Amino acid sequence: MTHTLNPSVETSTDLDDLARLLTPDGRRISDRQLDPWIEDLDREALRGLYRDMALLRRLDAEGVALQRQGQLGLWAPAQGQEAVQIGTARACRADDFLFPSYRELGVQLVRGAKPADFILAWRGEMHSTYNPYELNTATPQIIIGAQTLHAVGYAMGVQRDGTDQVAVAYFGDGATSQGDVNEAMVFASSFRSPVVFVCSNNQWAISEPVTVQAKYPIAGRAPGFGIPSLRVDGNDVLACLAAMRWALDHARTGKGPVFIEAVTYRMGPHTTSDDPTRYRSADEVEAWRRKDPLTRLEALLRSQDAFDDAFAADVQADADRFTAGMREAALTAVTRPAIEVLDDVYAEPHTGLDEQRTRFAAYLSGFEGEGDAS
Amino acid sequence: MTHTLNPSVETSTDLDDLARLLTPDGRRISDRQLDPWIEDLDREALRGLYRDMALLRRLDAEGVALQRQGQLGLWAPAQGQEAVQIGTARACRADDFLFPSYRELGVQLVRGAKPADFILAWRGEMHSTYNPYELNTATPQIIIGAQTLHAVGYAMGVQRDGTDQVAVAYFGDGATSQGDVNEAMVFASSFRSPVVFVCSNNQWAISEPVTVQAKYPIAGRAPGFGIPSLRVDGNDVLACLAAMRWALDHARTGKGPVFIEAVTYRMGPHTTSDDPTRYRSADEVEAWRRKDPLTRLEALLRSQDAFDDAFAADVQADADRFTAGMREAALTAVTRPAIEVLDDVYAEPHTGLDEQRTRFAAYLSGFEGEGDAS
Amino acid sequence: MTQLTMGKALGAGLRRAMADDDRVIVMGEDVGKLGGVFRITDGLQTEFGAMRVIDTPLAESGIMGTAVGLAFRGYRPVVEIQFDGFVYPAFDQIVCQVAKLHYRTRGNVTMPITIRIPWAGGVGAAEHHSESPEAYFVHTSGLRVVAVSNPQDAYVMLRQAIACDDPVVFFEPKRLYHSKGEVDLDGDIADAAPMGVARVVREGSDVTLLTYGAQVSTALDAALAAEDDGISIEVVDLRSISPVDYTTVTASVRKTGRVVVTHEAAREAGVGAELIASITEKCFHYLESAPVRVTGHDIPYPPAKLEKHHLPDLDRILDAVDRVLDRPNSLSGVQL
Amino acid sequence: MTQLTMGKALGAGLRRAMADDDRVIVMGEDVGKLGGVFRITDGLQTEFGAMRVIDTPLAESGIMGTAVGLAFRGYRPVVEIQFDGFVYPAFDQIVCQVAKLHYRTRGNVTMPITIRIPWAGGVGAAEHHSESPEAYFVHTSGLRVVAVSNPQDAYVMLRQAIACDDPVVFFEPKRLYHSKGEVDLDGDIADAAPMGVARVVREGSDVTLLTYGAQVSTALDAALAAEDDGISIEVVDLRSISPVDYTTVTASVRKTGRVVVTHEAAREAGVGAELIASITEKCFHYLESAPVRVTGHDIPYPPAKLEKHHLPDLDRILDAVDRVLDRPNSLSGVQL
Ligand SMILES: Cc1ncc(C[n+]2csc(CCOP(=O)(O)OP(=O)(O)O)c2C)c(N)n1
Ligand SMILES: Cc1ncc(C[n+]2csc(CCOP(=O)(O)OP(=O)(O)O)c2C)c(N)n1
Ligand SMILES: [Mg+2]
Ligand SMILES: [Mg+2]
Repeated sequence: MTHTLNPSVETSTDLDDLARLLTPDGRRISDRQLDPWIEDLDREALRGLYRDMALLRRLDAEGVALQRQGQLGLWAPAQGQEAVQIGTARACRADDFLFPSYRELGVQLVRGAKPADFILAWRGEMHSTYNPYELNTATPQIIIGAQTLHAVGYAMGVQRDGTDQVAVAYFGDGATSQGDVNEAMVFASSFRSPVVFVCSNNQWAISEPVTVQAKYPIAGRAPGFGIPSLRVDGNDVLACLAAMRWALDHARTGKGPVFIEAVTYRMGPHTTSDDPTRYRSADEVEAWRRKDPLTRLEALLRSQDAFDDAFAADVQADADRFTAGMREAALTAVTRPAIEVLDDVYAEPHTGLDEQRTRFAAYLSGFEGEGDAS
Repeated sequence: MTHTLNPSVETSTDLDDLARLLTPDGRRISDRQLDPWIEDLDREALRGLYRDMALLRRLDAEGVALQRQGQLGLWAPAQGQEAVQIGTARACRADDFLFPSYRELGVQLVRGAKPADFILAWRGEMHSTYNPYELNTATPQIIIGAQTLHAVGYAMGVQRDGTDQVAVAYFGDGATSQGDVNEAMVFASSFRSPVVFVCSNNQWAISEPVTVQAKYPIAGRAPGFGIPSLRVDGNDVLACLAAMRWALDHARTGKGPVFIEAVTYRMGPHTTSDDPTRYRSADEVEAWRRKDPLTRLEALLRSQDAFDDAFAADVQADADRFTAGMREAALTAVTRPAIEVLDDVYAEPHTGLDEQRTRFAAYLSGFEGEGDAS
Repeated sequence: MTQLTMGKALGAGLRRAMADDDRVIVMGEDVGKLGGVFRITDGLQTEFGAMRVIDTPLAESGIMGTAVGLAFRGYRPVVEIQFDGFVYPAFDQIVCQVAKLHYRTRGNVTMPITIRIPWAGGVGAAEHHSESPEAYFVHTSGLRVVAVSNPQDAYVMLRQAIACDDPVVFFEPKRLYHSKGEVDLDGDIADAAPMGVARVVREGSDVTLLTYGAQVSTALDAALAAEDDGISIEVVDLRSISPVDYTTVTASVRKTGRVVVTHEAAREAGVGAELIASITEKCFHYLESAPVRVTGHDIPYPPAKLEKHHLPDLDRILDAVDRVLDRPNSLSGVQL
Repeated sequence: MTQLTMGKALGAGLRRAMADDDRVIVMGEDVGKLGGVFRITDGLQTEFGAMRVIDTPLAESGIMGTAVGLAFRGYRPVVEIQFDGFVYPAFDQIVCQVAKLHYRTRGNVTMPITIRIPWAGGVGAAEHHSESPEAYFVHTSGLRVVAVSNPQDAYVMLRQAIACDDPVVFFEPKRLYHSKGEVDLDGDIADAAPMGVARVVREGSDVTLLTYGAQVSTALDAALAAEDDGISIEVVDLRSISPVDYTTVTASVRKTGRVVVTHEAAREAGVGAELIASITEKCFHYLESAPVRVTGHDIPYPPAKLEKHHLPDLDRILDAVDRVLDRPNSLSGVQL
């Protein structure tokens, strides 16, 4: 950066200026910088990525279906974003700590979330399901952008421990407007903390196109904070994996934070409550369907004779098992007893809440036998 | 911005990479881009700039003295920052609206603040003195960064009015870390609003060097938000004036926001409560003293035979008058009666506060004659 | 009179306010093309254009801070916070700027900003979508705080809030957006009851039941149920929760001598605490028993499936009514 | 016992906590080389290094949000907010994250964060430097809130707060930073009174005077002055304002039957409202008169020269004491 009166600021997001390894029609192309990071990927590894993405797509569809059937209160579909979620999460080490947002179903899946984990929170049985320390993954964040600071703080902790984990902050294009996300970049840069920012730019924040948030490529913001950034085809699982491996390595080896903008598309509604026909055209959605992350990897696998009916059937069987588990979890869910609304507010005894518990228990006992209030 | 694995991110602020028209020893140098903006500046205009800066330095010293004498609760000295404050404010039109921070004494001065205006707020008589609409200048902001959003909102209002005023947001280097300042850039960029951001990077936020906030030139952050930026020698009043004229013109003609980083130095303590010897060296301060904004303009004027004893005496007399006014304002200040603490909370009648007023008046009436509680 | 849902009544109020005064600007996330996630602003952008109905970047402090700037410039911004739980990033701008600027500038700068907040629970939502943050604003000097409970009030009070030269935090119970009622679309807001006035929505003589927002209908249900037991409950819809109309409130309490306050928000230092403290002070000698609060527990808002145990319902209100009447109730015999 | 100012006692408490547990991290603006604008952290960075005493960028949400992340990683951050009025940018992280994470994760993630806030007025400061925001946090379920009134409590309660697995908002009255007192530097925090316990700082029989923070000494002055009039005031230093130790409070009220609450914060929905509502509920039949609040007015904090008219002082407290004793007072004969 030098002083200038006429900085060359782009005023539109050029969607084709992306790091890419797999074209929309499934050709593997070369990228001098990304190639080395996926040299080890063999057939099985590629099939594994496909399997994850296919499973994610299925579980996502199942979530939508269960919501429609009244089993869930809400669902935030991930359809279209399988490559960035699976690619980046697969690049992480088990002991890296990930801070996803509500839409990163694929991240949770890769980290080991079980069928019930996808059900019980959206069903409204509990705010979070898995223990964050078991999956090294935080409860998906709903307050837009808040988790980016948590990731930086976690990374500051890693620095203090003198170990080499990396923290990962996931968020959307809309989130980049939040103060918190910008403050996270400031802190990460100032402390050179081992954190990777993964922005899934899916073109929309509910009904607002990304141009409301940014009149320029989002990846262009990070360098101004002293953070190297990369704009990657977010529907290309190979590029996402490679970029993330590079980013993690950068962070892990003490070179500081990295910012990845994955350019992708939210194929579905914002959530099951949303009606995207009110604000975007079918043509736009169609155009993105042609860049689908699954079909392009399938094409690559087919070109390598690595995709046959047996594999397809096997993937399908996996997905059937998983979604059956989700349905099962929904149908067998038991809502916790009333008194438990008061649990876990504090880690230590609390006279105020203890008194409320006594009162509420007394109140509830009046309904005993009625089976209604508990 | 394109995708890259190795962005060239500078990791230190190169203090010499600045737009400049006047060297520290007072030589007028040429800058192809800035020169046109001060072509009209004649001897008298230059002397006017000097007069303003000298007056500011004197009133600032007077403020410190009055604080030491117990007349003021606090003072936030502007010493060292005269060029950016006077240069940028002088560039503004009377109907532009300025949003300064607590340290922009020079901005208030240029906008027409009277001696008493510098006294009554720091003395604790009132939170603000002048009517913002009379000076088209907001009450100096204390909450770091908050005013940047006000400036953007004001500029959005100008857009809606279809007129050509510009809003100006003043803030410091420390403020750039605040979420609000970043959100202000997002909004300004998205709405292409006529606002100029003026960051006085005086190297310190209380005891924290600018490197805690930014590991790279601050001006480098704005382009990432789609906002052209300029890094200017903040101790060079000509460069500040020229840059600001350019920026205002850019904003005024519908080309959107501009960001100016003025590289300067806080010569004094953060406030009169601060002891900078705890965190910075005398050498550093000395080095900056050699870049003083007043001496360099004086040298230029002398080289043009535009600075003589008569002029110096005249400036001095001006300053004497002004500072006498300040002392007078301090010594004659009358604290408002107790009941007025309840004034102006609401613009319309308020039953709750009206009741409190009745009670408080009844209470105060018990002291009548004692002369203590009012 | 026209039959409208509360959501439509709010939209009509906005439309009317925008038509009456071209300094009125609507701004927030998704308020434009989408018409807001609750469709309250539906059609406004088409009608008034994108300069007056602004889809903002996703940043609540940014929304509030630019609204302050617009107010500086003479506009009257109506800000939509998408859900109750998303108002906190704007808290600094609300508390330090919106609430203080008139005082700071000794009346030179007014802040006629209306902050609309889809509000409270009972809609089976995810975390952060069912909060009742009103006490934070009630405690903040310089703000006015109102909560609506029916379409007619929604239509009139929203227009009154927008017309008010002070900042108003305007709470809209999400769970009532689809509930219908008669609305007089033609009335003048100056002829209607001012937004600061409470309304006795049901007269009674034994107990005063104070509430606001969606709890008003729960309170009415409770009053109806109590009638069967021969208990006469007076239900007061506060409408304005800062300032509170103590003329109406104390008149009722002096008549009944017994008070129950109910709200969804947590109990500790909530609006109920203020009501009881003020009532105790103003009506001490009229009180025949200790006023009782029926509120949300002092917990973060629970998961949707458990919210019914958090929200005051008819049974909990009646239990409290028994308490203020010194009748057997759930706490009879409980040592605290 | 050592004679220390409250400021030094807080510093000693921090030093001790850091020495005892290397997961304790101090962070905030200017806490390093400068030792904080009040010098509370003076010397800590020299002693424990820049990895444990962190000068952060100037962004309160950033400070709080990274503290959450550090807590996720097992650290115990002690965050300094430079002045009371600068806590609001961090409000979202405090309310939605710090306060809720333990509940959200059903106890899997603890948030042992101590939020130190130099607090309240009476020091002649500029706008935003004299605020009393405690009610916001008291109303926020999931937080604990304490306020100290003397060096010994400062030393012990700060260590207890840091040792507590829950988030604690820790209020330090700025105006007492230089006041001295005896401190036992060697005691074990487990042996001291827990931070949740209130303390009767002066026994009395006619009126219970409840307060916390710097107002404790004003309250004691009032008690002394009242003594001359033959009025015996019991002064209770609440120490913890959430939760409140109602065992101690109700014992006192049941004895005296009359209550005055005093705090600097605005009155509406403040801590005093909660105290009076709870006391009324718990001690109704013991109360001989309406409890009275002596608080800051419901105004933004006024300019320094006027703050003495805002802050409860001896005269205003005594006036309230007269009221609860039904003696002539400023409101005698005033119709409200
Ligand atoms: C602080 C806050 N404000 C508003 C919302 C409401 N909201 C939920 S998702 C969303 C859009 C987010 O867009 P983006 O960051 O692009 O993520 P995406 O949904 O596209 O994955 C909004 C406005 C929220 N959850 N949190
Ligand atoms: C929100 C907020 N946080 C903290 C402060 C305390 N504070 C006052 S000035 C200051 C440093 C500001 O530094 P900078 O922005 O560089 O401006 P300068 O003082 O150098 O002009 C701080 C931390 C504040 N006023 N507001
Ligand atoms: Mg998006
Ligand atoms: Mg500075």
